Amino acid sequence: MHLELSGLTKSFGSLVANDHIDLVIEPGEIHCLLGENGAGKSTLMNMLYGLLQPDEGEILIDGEKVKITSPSDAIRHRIGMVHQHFMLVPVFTVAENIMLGRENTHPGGVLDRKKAHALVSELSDRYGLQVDPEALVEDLPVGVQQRVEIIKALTNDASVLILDEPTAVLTPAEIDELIGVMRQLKESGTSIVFITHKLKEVKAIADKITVIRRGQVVGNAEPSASEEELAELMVGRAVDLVVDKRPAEPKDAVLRVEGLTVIDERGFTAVDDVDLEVRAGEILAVAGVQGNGQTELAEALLGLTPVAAGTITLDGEDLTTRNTRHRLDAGIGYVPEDRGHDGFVGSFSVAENLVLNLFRQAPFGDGLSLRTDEIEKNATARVREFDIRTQGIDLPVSSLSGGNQQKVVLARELSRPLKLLVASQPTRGVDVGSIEFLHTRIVEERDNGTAVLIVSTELDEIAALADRVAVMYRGKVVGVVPADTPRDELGLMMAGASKSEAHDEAIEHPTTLGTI
Amino acid sequence: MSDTTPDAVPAAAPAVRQIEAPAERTRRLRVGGLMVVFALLGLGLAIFTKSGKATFQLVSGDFENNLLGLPAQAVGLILGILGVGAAVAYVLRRVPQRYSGWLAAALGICFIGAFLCWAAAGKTFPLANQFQGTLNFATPLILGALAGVMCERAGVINIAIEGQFLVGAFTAAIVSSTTGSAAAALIAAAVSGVAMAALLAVFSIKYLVNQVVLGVVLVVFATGITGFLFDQFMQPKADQLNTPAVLSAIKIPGLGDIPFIGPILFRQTILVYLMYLAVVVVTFVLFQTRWGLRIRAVGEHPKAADTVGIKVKRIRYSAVLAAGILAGLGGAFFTVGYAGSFSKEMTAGNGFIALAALIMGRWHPIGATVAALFFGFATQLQSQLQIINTPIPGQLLLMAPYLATIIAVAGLVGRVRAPKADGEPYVTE
Amino acid sequence: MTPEENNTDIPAEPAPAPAPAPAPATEPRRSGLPTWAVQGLVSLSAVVLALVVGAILIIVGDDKVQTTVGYFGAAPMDTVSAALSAVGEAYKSLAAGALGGWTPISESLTQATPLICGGLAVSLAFRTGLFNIGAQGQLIMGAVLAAYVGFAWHLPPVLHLVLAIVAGLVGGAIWGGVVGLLKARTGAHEVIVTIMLNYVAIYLLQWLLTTTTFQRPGRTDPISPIVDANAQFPKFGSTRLHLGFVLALLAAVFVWWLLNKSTIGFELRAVGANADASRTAGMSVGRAYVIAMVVAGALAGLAGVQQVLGTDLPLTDGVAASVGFDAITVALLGRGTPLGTVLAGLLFGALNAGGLQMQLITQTPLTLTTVLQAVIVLFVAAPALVRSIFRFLPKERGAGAVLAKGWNG
Amino acid sequence: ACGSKPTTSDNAGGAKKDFKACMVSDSGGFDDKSFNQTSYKGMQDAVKALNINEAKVESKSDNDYPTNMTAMVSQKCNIIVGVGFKLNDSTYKAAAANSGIKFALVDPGDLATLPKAANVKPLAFNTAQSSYLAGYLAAGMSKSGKVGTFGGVQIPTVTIFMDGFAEGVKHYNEAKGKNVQVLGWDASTQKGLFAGGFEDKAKGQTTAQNLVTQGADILFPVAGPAGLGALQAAKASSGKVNAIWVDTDGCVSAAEYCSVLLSSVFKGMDVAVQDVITATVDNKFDPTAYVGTLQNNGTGLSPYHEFDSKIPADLKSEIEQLKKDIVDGKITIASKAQPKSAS
Ligand SMILES: Nc1ncnc2c1ncn2[C@@H]1O[C@H](COP(=O)(O)OP(=O)(O)OP(=O)(O)O)[C@@H](O)[C@H]1O
Ligand SMILES: Nc1ncnc2c1ncn2[C@@H]1O[C@H](COP(=O)(O)OP(=O)(O)OP(=O)(O)O)[C@@H](O)[C@H]1O
Ligand SMILES: [Mg+2]
Ligand SMILES: [Mg+2]
Repeated sequence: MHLELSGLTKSFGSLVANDHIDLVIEPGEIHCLLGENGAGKSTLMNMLYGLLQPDEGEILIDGEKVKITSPSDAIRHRIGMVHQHFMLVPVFTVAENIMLGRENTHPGGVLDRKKAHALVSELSDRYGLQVDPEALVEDLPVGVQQRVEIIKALTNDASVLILDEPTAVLTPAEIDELIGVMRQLKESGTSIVFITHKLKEVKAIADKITVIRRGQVVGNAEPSASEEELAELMVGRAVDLVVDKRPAEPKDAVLRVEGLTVIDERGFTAVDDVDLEVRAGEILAVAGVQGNGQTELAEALLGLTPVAAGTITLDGEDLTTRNTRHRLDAGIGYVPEDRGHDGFVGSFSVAENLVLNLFRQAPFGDGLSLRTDEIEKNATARVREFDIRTQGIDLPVSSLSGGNQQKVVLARELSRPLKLLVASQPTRGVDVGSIEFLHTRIVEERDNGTAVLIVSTELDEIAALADRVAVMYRGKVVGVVPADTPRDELGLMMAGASKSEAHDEAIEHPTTLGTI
Repeated sequence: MSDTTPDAVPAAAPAVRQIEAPAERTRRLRVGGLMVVFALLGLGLAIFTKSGKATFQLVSGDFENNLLGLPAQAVGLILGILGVGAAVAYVLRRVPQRYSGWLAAALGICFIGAFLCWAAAGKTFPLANQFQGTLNFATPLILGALAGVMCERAGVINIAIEGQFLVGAFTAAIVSSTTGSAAAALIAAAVSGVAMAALLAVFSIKYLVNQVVLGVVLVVFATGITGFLFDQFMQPKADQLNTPAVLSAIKIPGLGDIPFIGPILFRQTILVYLMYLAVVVVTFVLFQTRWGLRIRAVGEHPKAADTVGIKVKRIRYSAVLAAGILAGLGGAFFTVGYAGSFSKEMTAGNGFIALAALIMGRWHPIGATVAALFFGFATQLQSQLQIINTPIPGQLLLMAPYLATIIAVAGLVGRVRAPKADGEPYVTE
Repeated sequence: MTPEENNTDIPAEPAPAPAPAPAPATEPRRSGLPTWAVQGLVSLSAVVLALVVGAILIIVGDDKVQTTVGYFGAAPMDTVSAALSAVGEAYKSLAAGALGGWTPISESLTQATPLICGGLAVSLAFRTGLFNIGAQGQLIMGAVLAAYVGFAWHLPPVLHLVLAIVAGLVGGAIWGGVVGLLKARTGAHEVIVTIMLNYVAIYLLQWLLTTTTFQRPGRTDPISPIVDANAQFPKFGSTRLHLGFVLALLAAVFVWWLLNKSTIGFELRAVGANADASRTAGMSVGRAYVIAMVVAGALAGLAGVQQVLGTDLPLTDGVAASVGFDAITVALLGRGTPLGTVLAGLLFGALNAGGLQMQLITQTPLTLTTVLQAVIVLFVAAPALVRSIFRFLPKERGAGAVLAKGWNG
Repeated sequence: ACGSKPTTSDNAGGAKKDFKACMVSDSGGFDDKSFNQTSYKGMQDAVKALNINEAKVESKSDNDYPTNMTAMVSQKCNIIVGVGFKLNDSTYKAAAANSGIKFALVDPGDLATLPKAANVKPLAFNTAQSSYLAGYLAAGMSKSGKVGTFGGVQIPTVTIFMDGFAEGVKHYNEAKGKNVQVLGWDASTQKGLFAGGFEDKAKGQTTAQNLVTQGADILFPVAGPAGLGALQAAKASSGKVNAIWVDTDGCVSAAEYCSVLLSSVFKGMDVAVQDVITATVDNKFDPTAYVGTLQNNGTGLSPYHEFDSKIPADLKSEIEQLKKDIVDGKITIASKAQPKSAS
């Protein structure tokens, strides 16, 4: 199927998210869309899929103008999409999620679950994507959920498949698996639009690359272009992909975690007997595929999740049973993984969010009432210092772009004296330019003698920041390795291999991405 | 799957549990503590039970035959001890986790048994009537709660059950009085319920009104409008407009003759049978049909439903309107279903109790039904106890069903989770 | 995207045309009016629409109109004039009863007094993410304790009044606090607990009124003595308006200060808007629930205090009337803000006072007032509908205060 | 749409007398199927009979009593009737301030404790006397040997009926050497069965049903609209259960249930109200408290209607005799809820 987008334009309020975008997708090609956060990639694809209505422009299929006003139109035109955010109903089983919208029924609208199961099994066999049709989606780790999403998109026999950042939550091995599926689809004539921030993946699979910046197509690139070239095209200036940092000068251990065990609400052991140590002046990165206990580890450190066993000490003080407020006051800074959920209060102003955990203390509060003037003064200073782009400090944070929201959280945490900084996915959803800045700030914090614990699923980020890397798998730390450990080895450890196994295996079976 | 990844088992697969999650432990101790208190209370009652026989009537109004005479104190003591056993077993985790719910249920039965032995020692307690009354109280609550389940599973909060009840009751009364037809009355009640539901649907789905606000307002509106129409039209011509014929009980051949439960369950009016049907149908529809799957999908994650081509708003409209039928019928119970003529505000807060049952039942049709039955049981028990003259003061007894609900919710049900998108309008750009 | 970002030069590519001015068709009309003015206009339009609905009901229910419709074909103008005069008479008396002079105005304010306090109780809970249906029960408990102190103790002026008020606040605070505590400790849903506690409170009151402690000496009726003169709110002139009204306004100021200017309020609002982020920021969500419900209970208790100390009512089982439930509507109309709640309370007070007069003069049932109140709130909550009727209304910028969206907070 | 305009004026009765009778309800409203409704009927009767003007105002809440009373005063009413003890305070206050206006108070509670006012006439009813007869009748008609009663809320205006009823049954037992039981009320401990309110008819019905399953075959509900549920329960029993209504003649106010009503304990509020209005119009207002008794026919048993032929003549004459004995003071009723006349 030949697909052409012509002059597509979409504005949100005064923001032009897509500005007269033209794009041609040839049959059987893998077309990569590159662009920084907020460039407008998802917006464009959402218009193609009928989730958003373009203000201007048209969509042509095989040369014919079509109107796609809802996803059902898109499905009818054999367009499939894997969305950036999971479009799965967490409380449904895999089979229910997959049959949703195209249910096979017995007479009277009664669901034919057998057929759904058969379909799931058939597809998962054909593409080698193993899933249990009876499992509840919310019980599955994100990698498997992503697999479900892909199967869901495949059931429609799409001629054009849109994959919007599907790899963000996958291990290198799982990414390999996905690349295999994409190749298989391409063979059978399906065209694929593939969105990712990971330049290595682009280079591995793309037939064609289109770069979008600030809602406009700024050019095409060949898969043979270097990562630096692609990054420059994305951001519009030369980007330093490597953070400039001096070697760490670690001092005494600040955080000591011993035998930490966390049982989650469903009774699963999320963190399993973990021992860790973070010293002043070093960055320890906790690597791992999402859902392997890193989130719970970070939350346990902050007292947000009760600890079932083990101890947490900060500078000699046993914090295991202290509440979150005490820990924050004791000098722990925290950047939560899901910032929209845990990091800020969307309806609160920028100024209020900048003192969300400081408002009680002088100078912002005098025990009873708030010092509004001090809160404003602080906000003005932080906004300037962290280059937070906002129309005003009294606007709600929800009106800021994702990257700027993240900066609000980081500005708050980094602007007070810390002994330990715990940051989960500190740069997720932040554009490359801001990443540079934030990374620099985190390294500065380290150099000031703060112990830093970074939780990240991004090997790039780990490579950029870490002094040491602890890899987590199924709640256990499978090994603590130096920062310069090869990607493939880390990837294997993230899938559960021990340090030595990973080392051997990586040499024997290099992955597509590891070799680029 | 590449051979480097050992298997496809979820990374967070249930590990063997050696350590109990702190939240789980807190819950076990809370529920267990409550159970121990009740177990001891039951035992205490048994100790202070008068000697003599407690007689339980197994057929309503039959004082000669079908009586079950039990030595009150002995039985009470046995039940009390069993109850203590159940509570202790729960606290000490002597049974596998998944059977612990049964322990709580067992304790509940033991406690109620011991309590009844204490209250009925030397007297006759109409056991059959206890269940009969439970059903009477619960019927409209179940219909209302099911209506709520339908709406809220689709993502539309329904606080307006009370209003739907009132309008249903009013319409049924007026139509039955003017046409004399029970069928017409029930249909009219259902239609009026749908009309109220349509207001709920249009304002919440189309005009994006905050659904909590909307529900409250619709109750006020229904109170006002039925009150106004009653004052201006119905009351002045009460002999023509407010003399509905009450549905008569229909015995189901065969089933109606089953001893004990037959007369309780199967000699009822069509409305009660419709209620049974509704429980089955709503459960079946929600969990086994295409429509139900879609309803639950739009209530949990409307955008996900949208991306697979489901018309979110259309499903929501259909669910809310269908729920209107149930709520309207629930309202009809108050007039043609049971008590006859209409009077102002006659639903007396039952719609809010239905709302509570819906939440207590965790938005599940069966759960809501059980919660409604629980409430009906408690209400009926207090009424019966007032008659057999227990030492408990009447006003305290009147409070009992409400206190029991609070204890059940705080002690056993705990934190509940509504459908994720419940109350959130779906907006597309 | 900020303008300066747009100016960063883009290498290797022709500079893109500047983004076209954003004027897509979907962009709603905006005016230069401030938000409060737009909201005011919408609210005013809602009132007008409600009056139209009410007029229809009046016309339909009017005897004369019904008679004249019988010969509509013969003399249609009779029907029209009957309809007009029915509506005119009714609304004239409504207006006169609400605003027609100092006495009616004082009556409106008196009616508004407990509604404002009850409304604040619901609003405050709302802002903390709690749906407080229990103002009724909290009000009853406040009235019980205030009345008890008022008639059973005999103390010097001022002191007696102060103690009676405090007792009422405590009564309400306990009844509300239980809800917060259960929610914080066990997760028991506040909607269930408040509904149930309303019933418990009314039965408790009924029982108390059968005890000699509460019954008026020598009487067997369920009615308490009137509180001592020392414990009564002073009245304004010869009207029924009493100091409680000033207290209600002070309570609104207090709630405003609490929510917007205090550290506790910051915490309450944060928890109400995003409990997870608040927990992450070191706040105790449970504590916030308890505090909010204690204060909300005390506010509802104050409404109860006004019932027994202000309008020299004895304690009866009808002391709460339906204030606790009307308070929910008032809070919702006031969008959960203190100022909005006061204004909504005043509007409802005026409608109540006017409604009584309308009933008296034109025999229009009081239930019409109920309908009017419901329709007003409905239209205010659906600005899109109001705007689709009154096309001239400008689009309002920014949403109002946050109200609880759903059961999950 | 068809038909022609009527030519007569609607003021067919000619000019009304320059007299205005007014009434304020309590929060139950004029449709409470109880004292508000009956009192209002009395006023309507007076208005019709005397060709005078009327005004009425319904109170929605306790808050409204003083307002409504004041509003009535400003309406230039000649007599204002307040219904229910909850209006006592506002009535006496208005009376003190407006000596030119006459007031009446229906069911004001204990007469002994009422203040004295030259322009207020309390209208009280000793329904214990008539309920005594009802109890005797019920006991005499019960086949099961059990009769049942329940109230809306435990207040004297309710329990006075239940007391009298229980005493009547007791008298029957003593006189006949029988053991008819009263379910739902124990006059000595003052404990019994209550529905918890007056609105919930379904609850009233289940409550009544509970009495029936305990064996009661005559019901005596004292619960306003909720009590109608008991009549429904009786009707549904197809003849096994019958009832006695209160306040008004049930065969008139709830005619659809006449077939199950042995009789009713009427409380002549309508007559009393009509009388006091008539007296005021005739300038014969007298502030002495009125107590409706069997003697002055202010309360009593309504006709037996459909049961007239089914009630044994003996029983009827015994009831007649009882009535005389009560009037003559040969029988005294113990109920503490009876209005104690002002000393
Ligand atoms: N519903 C919306 N309302 C307002 N603005 C929006 C909306 N959706 C997207 N935007 C804005 O439009 C711009 C483009 O967003 P889009 O999601 O298309 O970016 P993207 O290229 O997919 O970024 P990412 O790499 O983070 O996925 C962003 O600035 C975003 O803030
Ligand atoms: N309705 C909206 N109004 C204003 N801004 C919005 C709206 N919806 C989305 N946005 C903004 O658009 C940005 C992009 O939205 P989107 O949902 O695509 O997330 P994202 O940036 O891709 O985030 P992530 O990388 O975490 O997935 C968000 O950060 C948010 O600030
Ligand atoms: Mg995107
Ligand atoms: Mg993103």
